[in-house]
Amino acid sequence: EEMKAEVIHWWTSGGEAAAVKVFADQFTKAGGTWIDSAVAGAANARNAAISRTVSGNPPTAMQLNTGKQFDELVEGDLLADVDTVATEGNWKSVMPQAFIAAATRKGKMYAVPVNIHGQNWLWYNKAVLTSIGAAEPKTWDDAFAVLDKLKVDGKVIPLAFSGQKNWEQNLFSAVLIGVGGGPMWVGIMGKRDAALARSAEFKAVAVAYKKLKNYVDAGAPGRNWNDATSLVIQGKAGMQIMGDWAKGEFVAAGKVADKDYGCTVLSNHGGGYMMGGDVFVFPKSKDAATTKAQMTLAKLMLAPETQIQFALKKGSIPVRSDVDSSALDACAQKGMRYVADKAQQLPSVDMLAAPALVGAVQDAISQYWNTDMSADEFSAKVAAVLKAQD
Amino acid sequence: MQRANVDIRSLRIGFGGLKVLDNLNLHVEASEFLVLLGPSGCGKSTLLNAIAGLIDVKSGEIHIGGRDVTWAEPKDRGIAMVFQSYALYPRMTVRKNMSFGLQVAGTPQDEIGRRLGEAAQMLRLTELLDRRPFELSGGQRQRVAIGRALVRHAGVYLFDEPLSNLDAQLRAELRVEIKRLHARLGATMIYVTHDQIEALTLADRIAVMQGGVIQQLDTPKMIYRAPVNRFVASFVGSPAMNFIPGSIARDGGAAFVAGTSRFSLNGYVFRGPPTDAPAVLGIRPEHVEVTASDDPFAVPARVEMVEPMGADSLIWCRLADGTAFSLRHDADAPLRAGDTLALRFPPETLSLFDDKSGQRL
Amino acid sequence: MQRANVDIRSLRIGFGGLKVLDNLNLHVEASEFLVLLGPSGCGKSTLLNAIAGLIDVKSGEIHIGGRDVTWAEPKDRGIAMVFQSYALYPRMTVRKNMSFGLQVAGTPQDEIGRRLGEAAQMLRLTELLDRRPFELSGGQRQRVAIGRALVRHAGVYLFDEPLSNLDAQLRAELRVEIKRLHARLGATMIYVTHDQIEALTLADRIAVMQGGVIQQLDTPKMIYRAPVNRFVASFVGSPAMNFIPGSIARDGGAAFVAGTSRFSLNGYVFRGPPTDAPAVLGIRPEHVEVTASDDPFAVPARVEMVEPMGADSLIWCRLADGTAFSLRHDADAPLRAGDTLALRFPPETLSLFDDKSGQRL
Amino acid sequence: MRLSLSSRLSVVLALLPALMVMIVVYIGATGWTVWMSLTNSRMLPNNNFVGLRQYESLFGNDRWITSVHNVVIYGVLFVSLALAVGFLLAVAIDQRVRAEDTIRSIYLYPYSMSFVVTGLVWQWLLNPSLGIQHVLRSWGFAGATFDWIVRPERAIYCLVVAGVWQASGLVMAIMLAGLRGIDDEIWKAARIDGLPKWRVYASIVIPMMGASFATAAVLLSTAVVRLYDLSVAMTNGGPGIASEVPAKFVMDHLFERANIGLATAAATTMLVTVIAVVAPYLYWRARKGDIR
Amino acid sequence: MTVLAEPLPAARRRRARMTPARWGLYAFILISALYFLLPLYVMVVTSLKPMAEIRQGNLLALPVSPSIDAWVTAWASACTGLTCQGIKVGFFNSVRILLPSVFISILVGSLTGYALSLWRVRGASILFGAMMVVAFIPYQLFIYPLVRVFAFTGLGQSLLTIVIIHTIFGLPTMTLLFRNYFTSLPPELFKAARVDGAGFYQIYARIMMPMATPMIVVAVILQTTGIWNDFILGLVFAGRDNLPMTVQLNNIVNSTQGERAYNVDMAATLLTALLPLLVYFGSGRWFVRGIAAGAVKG
Ligand SMILES: Nc1ncnc2c1ncn2[C@@H]1O[C@H](COP(=O)(O)OP(=O)(O)OP(=O)(O)O)[C@@H](O)[C@H]1O
Ligand SMILES: Nc1ncnc2c1ncn2[C@@H]1O[C@H](COP(=O)(O)OP(=O)(O)OP(=O)(O)O)[C@@H](O)[C@H]1O
Ligand SMILES: [Mg+2]
Ligand SMILES: [Mg+2]
Repeated sequence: EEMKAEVIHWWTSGGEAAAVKVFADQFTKAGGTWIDSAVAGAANARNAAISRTVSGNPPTAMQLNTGKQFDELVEGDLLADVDTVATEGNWKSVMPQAFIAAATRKGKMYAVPVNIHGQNWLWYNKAVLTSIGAAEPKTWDDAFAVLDKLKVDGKVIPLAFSGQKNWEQNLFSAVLIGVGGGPMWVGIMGKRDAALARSAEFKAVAVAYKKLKNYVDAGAPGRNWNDATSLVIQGKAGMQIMGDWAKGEFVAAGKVADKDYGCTVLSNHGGGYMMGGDVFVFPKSKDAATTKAQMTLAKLMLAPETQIQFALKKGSIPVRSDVDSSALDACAQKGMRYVADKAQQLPSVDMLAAPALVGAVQDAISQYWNTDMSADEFSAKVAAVLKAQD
Repeated sequence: MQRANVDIRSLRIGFGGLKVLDNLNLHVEASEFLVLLGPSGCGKSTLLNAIAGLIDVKSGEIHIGGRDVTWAEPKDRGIAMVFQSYALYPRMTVRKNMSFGLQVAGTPQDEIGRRLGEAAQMLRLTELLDRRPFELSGGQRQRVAIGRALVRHAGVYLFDEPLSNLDAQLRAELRVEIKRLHARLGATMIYVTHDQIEALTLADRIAVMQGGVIQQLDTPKMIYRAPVNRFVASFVGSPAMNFIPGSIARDGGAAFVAGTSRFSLNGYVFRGPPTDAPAVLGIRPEHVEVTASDDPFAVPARVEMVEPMGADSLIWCRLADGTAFSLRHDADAPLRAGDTLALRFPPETLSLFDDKSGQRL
Repeated sequence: MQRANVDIRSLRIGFGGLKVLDNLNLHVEASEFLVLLGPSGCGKSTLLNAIAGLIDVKSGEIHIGGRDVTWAEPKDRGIAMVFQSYALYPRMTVRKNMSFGLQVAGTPQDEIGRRLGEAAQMLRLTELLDRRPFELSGGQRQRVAIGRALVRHAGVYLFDEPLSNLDAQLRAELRVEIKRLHARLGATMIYVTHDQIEALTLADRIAVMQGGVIQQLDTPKMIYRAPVNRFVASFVGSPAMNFIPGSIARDGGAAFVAGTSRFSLNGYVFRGPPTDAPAVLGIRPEHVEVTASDDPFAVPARVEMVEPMGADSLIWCRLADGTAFSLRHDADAPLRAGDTLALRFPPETLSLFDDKSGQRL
Repeated sequence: MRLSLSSRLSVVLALLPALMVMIVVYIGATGWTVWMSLTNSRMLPNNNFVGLRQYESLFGNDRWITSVHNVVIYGVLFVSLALAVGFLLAVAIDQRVRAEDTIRSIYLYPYSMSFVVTGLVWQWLLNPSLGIQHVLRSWGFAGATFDWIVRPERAIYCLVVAGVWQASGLVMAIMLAGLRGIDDEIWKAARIDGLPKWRVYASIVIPMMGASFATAAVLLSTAVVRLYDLSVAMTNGGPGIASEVPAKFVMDHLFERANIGLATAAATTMLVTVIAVVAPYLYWRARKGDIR
Repeated sequence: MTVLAEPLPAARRRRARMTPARWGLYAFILISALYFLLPLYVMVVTSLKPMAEIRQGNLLALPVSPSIDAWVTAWASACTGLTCQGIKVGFFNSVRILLPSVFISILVGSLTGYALSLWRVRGASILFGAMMVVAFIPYQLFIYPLVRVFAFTGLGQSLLTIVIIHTIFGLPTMTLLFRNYFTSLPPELFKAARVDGAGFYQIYARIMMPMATPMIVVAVILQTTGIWNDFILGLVFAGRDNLPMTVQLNNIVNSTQGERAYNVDMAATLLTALLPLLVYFGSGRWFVRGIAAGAVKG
């Protein structure tokens, strides 16, 4: 019988689509038919996929963010597990622990993590930094010094920023990890430690975060992230904190890593690489052919060759540590090195918290960033949010 | 079902809290032409709509041709209706407008054609059959509306002010046409109007209504000559009847005294024994006679204004005591404002009304 | 600016390609009551609007009170105007409707109050001053519209079919009121109507229009009695004039021959020397006389239908050769369809028209 | 009007779809919504009754409070401005201008475009470093400042600018129809009275156009309550939560934030508010005999 | 009484071609037209610029090297996921959804409006009032329960489902429009048809609907814009074989990560709006007339 896989995902832009094509091609090679259902916008795609799943007409596979998003699907017994395939492929030994945890429910793996996105990268325009005689910053303190210099210099926007809620949150996460450190990150977002949110250390993080607003231009609110990246590319801005998908814009503009632009992760505590990514889950089906297609998909998505091809196109890094990374660019290789280091591995916010909490914290951060709310008020607010979400 | 009579028994109709008709009884003979006449809002259309089955009655019965149709659908009552606003179907040709009802009823094509041809010819519509309503003048539209009713071969035709949207000349023309139609078809017709000329020229009998009550149901002549109350007297006739307040005096032959003027009532047919009481005298402008000034019953009056109306003129006068009234006179008479006339009020043409109740004396 | 005359010289008006008025001349005397009478679409409103300054003229001049106002703003022409649809400002009280124009013009409050009081009293509107238009009956609305014109103290009042939306009774009432107003104010009035009763009763002179051309400008009496052409003859008068085609025969005294009937023309005033030519004879229903059957000039006719109209009846007859016509007769005459009458057509009341041109002979 | 059995059957048959939709969809779905708002449903609906806890957290939620606040500001400004602009446009077009059809279509076209992208364009135009302010400064007006979209206390007004842009064409069409319905003789009477044009509009025409204003206001009001894509496309609720609106609150929590309980609580609150406003209006109209 | 002392300037032409007021009027029209056209202008120029030019950030500047590549890409080759065929793929889906949805929603709405306005049925005012309320509710709220309802009925996601969905959500507005329109007709027409013996559906189909043309035009315009621009309902209910054009548009425009080609976005948007725009420009005159006919009488 013919193997068909209808896959709902939100990878619709050129680079993303090319990456999906890697999966599709592999699946075709394996004798299946890939039916592509791309819907832009994670919320839209999830909405469509989940609607179909609950109405009994599910896709073969659907994309989700690595994290808590499929908790209820598993509870509702709507997903097929991929434990058998995982065991066969010995995934647990080649994947970062956080990712295995994020895909496992009730002791079984229910999702296939397919990539790792580093979300707290600092991108900077080498020419601009050179022009003021600054070197690549390593810590947030370095970074503030560079930003100050850029500001005094006055020729460019020190920090390119896209003032949308999720990027405000992303920047905050980067500061929280970089200034507050990994344990605080996990404590706040993962363990929902309200007391920690009221601590002086957390308030220091908040102050640092808010300080960044001094280096941002007036046009930032509402700006798309890629327009902010574009400012860095054109030398209109010095640097930007953004996930590694920003690389796509540099590449599209013909820029070369380590030559035209640099990338690094800032930390005052010697490291902390915030890893997010995407998973595919497989709605339960009574149809044997479908199940077969699902397992085939799961298997080939994690095949080393697929992984490296996919990462190349997507700009992410492979979820397996045992692949040959030589084809990847300098920044990606840097990422691979971070991932290889257990001490550096930090889960992204989606992996730590359920969407409702992520959203509530996001609102608080956004309010803090955009109003004259004090750090004290902010920490109280975050504490309250953490407490309310159980 | 031709020549059906219409019988309305204790009809009650209201809208919400408003009572429009209250215990109305009316019998219309088969082949009769009955006109419902009355001021705006008196319930004429309501009554007609009730007969047609277009509004719900509260209580009472409606019989048409002997059948109780109080709760029958409009189409099952053997009636046809013509509306004031024509109510032609705007998107259909004249032909379609007229044949629609028959088609709906499943009448065979050749029968439809026959009736259509007949009606079209009768109403001189043959040329217009393929036009649409907006391509017709007002008079033509109304003829089509009548035609649409005609083809139904109904026993009772209901007309709701069919002519009041037309100008004077057309109105006169179509009036004649309707009258001819009635003579020819011999169907029962109930015709609503508030134009008394129409009522007087068309009706076998007129029902004058006010406030949902039939005030007088009688032949046009009686309605015109012997109105039963002041309302009927004032509503019917144009130019309107003159009213002169005063009182009846029975000293030396009945007479009517208004201020210093005195009118003989010799020859007036009282309905009951007359009493010396305040009353109102009514006389139509055309009944006032100009007489020689030495006539013993003459009353002097001064001309105030002359309104020539073509065939004759309307003369506005005042009596010595200031009472104003009008009289109709030959257009050729060389009368001018300021002239003084001697007038006679022929007693047989007068109407006398009780001052309070307004009932005819 | 009272008692202004109006002088219209070679007026040309068109809409796009359509010529509505072409080289029209008209002189209206100060204090005159001129009625523009004509069928729908003949350009009456266009002319009135041009006088008011509401539409642009193509060429020609308009003088009011001796001043050339061809290009003056409406408000500066010393005119006031009353419209068919009343055109009251719907959300304003009667008081506001009447005073708004004066207020905007900056007239002092006490002067406004004075004029308002005067007009309201004249039109019996005092009670209604605080009502809004929708709370008024049609007749009251039209009185307010007249009031709004009155307070302007204009020299010329223009009326565009002010009464045609009203029912017969109200129409008669307001007609009298306007006539009185004219007598009292002595202002010039130009009044558009297509109702000939109004025209005849109100006008000092009537201008009968057709197709943008004034056909006859004369006193009501002359228009009624001696129409200059068939159009005027047929348009004025209701019930309409009868037309009998035939020819003039001058063998043994002028006479009119129609089929087998022969009417004497002794006493008819010809405009030019008569010729033996096809012609049309016109006679108004009220001029046909019923006479003894041995009258040498009597023509026999058969009664076809009797229309009682209250004061009198309209009798529809046919001559022996089938020509149909109507006559007006006393309502009391005991005539019935089928009766035969002997009729006389008094020559002095006749009108004769050329068969082709329709001009009076 | 007495109806025969077959007529009555026909009426019922014709109203059946509406009735079904009403009962199954609207009443059913509304009931479901209200029930969900009493549970702690997250991504998938569940039946864990939690009483009014969702409402408690709703009214303790800054973003919701801001949303409600915003929709009131937006509603008042948007409805009144769209009415005013639409009316003025209609008046302008009504002056027998040339190329009337073209101009009318220019005013109307925004209504045909979804905000998915026009929102982005507005965002650019209003952005100080990209749009109008930038252009003005590059033309030499150094002091020109138009940065409302990046100022939290002003951002909501930017939504009004774009909302008015989209809707006033529709209002114009409605108003134009109303204006064309005004009797020519009223205009003539006013000219004879010597009234200046603005005065005629102000004192006579506007009071006469109650019906047109009402129609437009109803349509605009429904758009206010449903306001969603404009906020998403232009500011995505920002800066911060400065331009959040209730419908977006519902949507975000329904899908992206997988918090059905809270979303339905917000929706229920909206529904109750709408009923509280619309029902008396309907009742009043019914009393006037307008609705039979 | 007004006596004009000074003679009037007799030769002054009253309505000279351009008075100051007229200038003001045209200025107002021009400025407002600019306000309305500005976004369109930005979209058009942006769609004609290469990305490099767009990155310069000169919104209003005319393209230095204009090209229609973006349009071609948007129409024929922009990728939305794996299918790189531009938005043209969805075009026919949209048309397939649009036609029956517009037709059926107007049919049901007009029938409901007709029944509610001319036939006095008990509870009509309640039904109508409820619909008025519903017109205010954000329809997104109904998505989830409706998904369940359609799953239950076995219709799932299909063309039929999306047509029904559009009919459901169009019902309140359509009913409102047609009810108000039919109420405004002279009641005699209905009475005449009743006397003629026409039944419920005969009166509807042969008398009322032919008369409602202006209203139908308005309804068509409103529904066409609404349904054509719909995205979320199509996505959830249409089924993957029937996804409307707006899904592709959204895919092109709303990519979360990865580069964004604004010129293609703009071209795609303009292409998508083409059909409703045509409907508007083609029927502007009718639109005004129809709206007037359906106005709520206050
Ligand atoms: N549908 C209705 N709802 C409420 N009241 C009504 C309705 N129809 C008529 N009426 C009232 O009933 C009374 C009688 O109305 P009807 O239409 O019968 O008057 P009419 O004699 O025909 O008047 P007209 O000469 O103006 O046509 C009036 O007071 C009117 O306001
Ligand atoms: N604004 C206009 N545009 C084009 N044609 C017009 C306009 N106004 C009037 N007309 C035409 O000019 C002619 C004269 O119209 P006018 O209104 O003066 O007639 P009228 O004599 O007043 O008729 P009625 O008795 O019907 O009022 C008609 O044929 C009419 O169609
Ligand atoms: Mg009536
Ligand atoms: Mg006219």
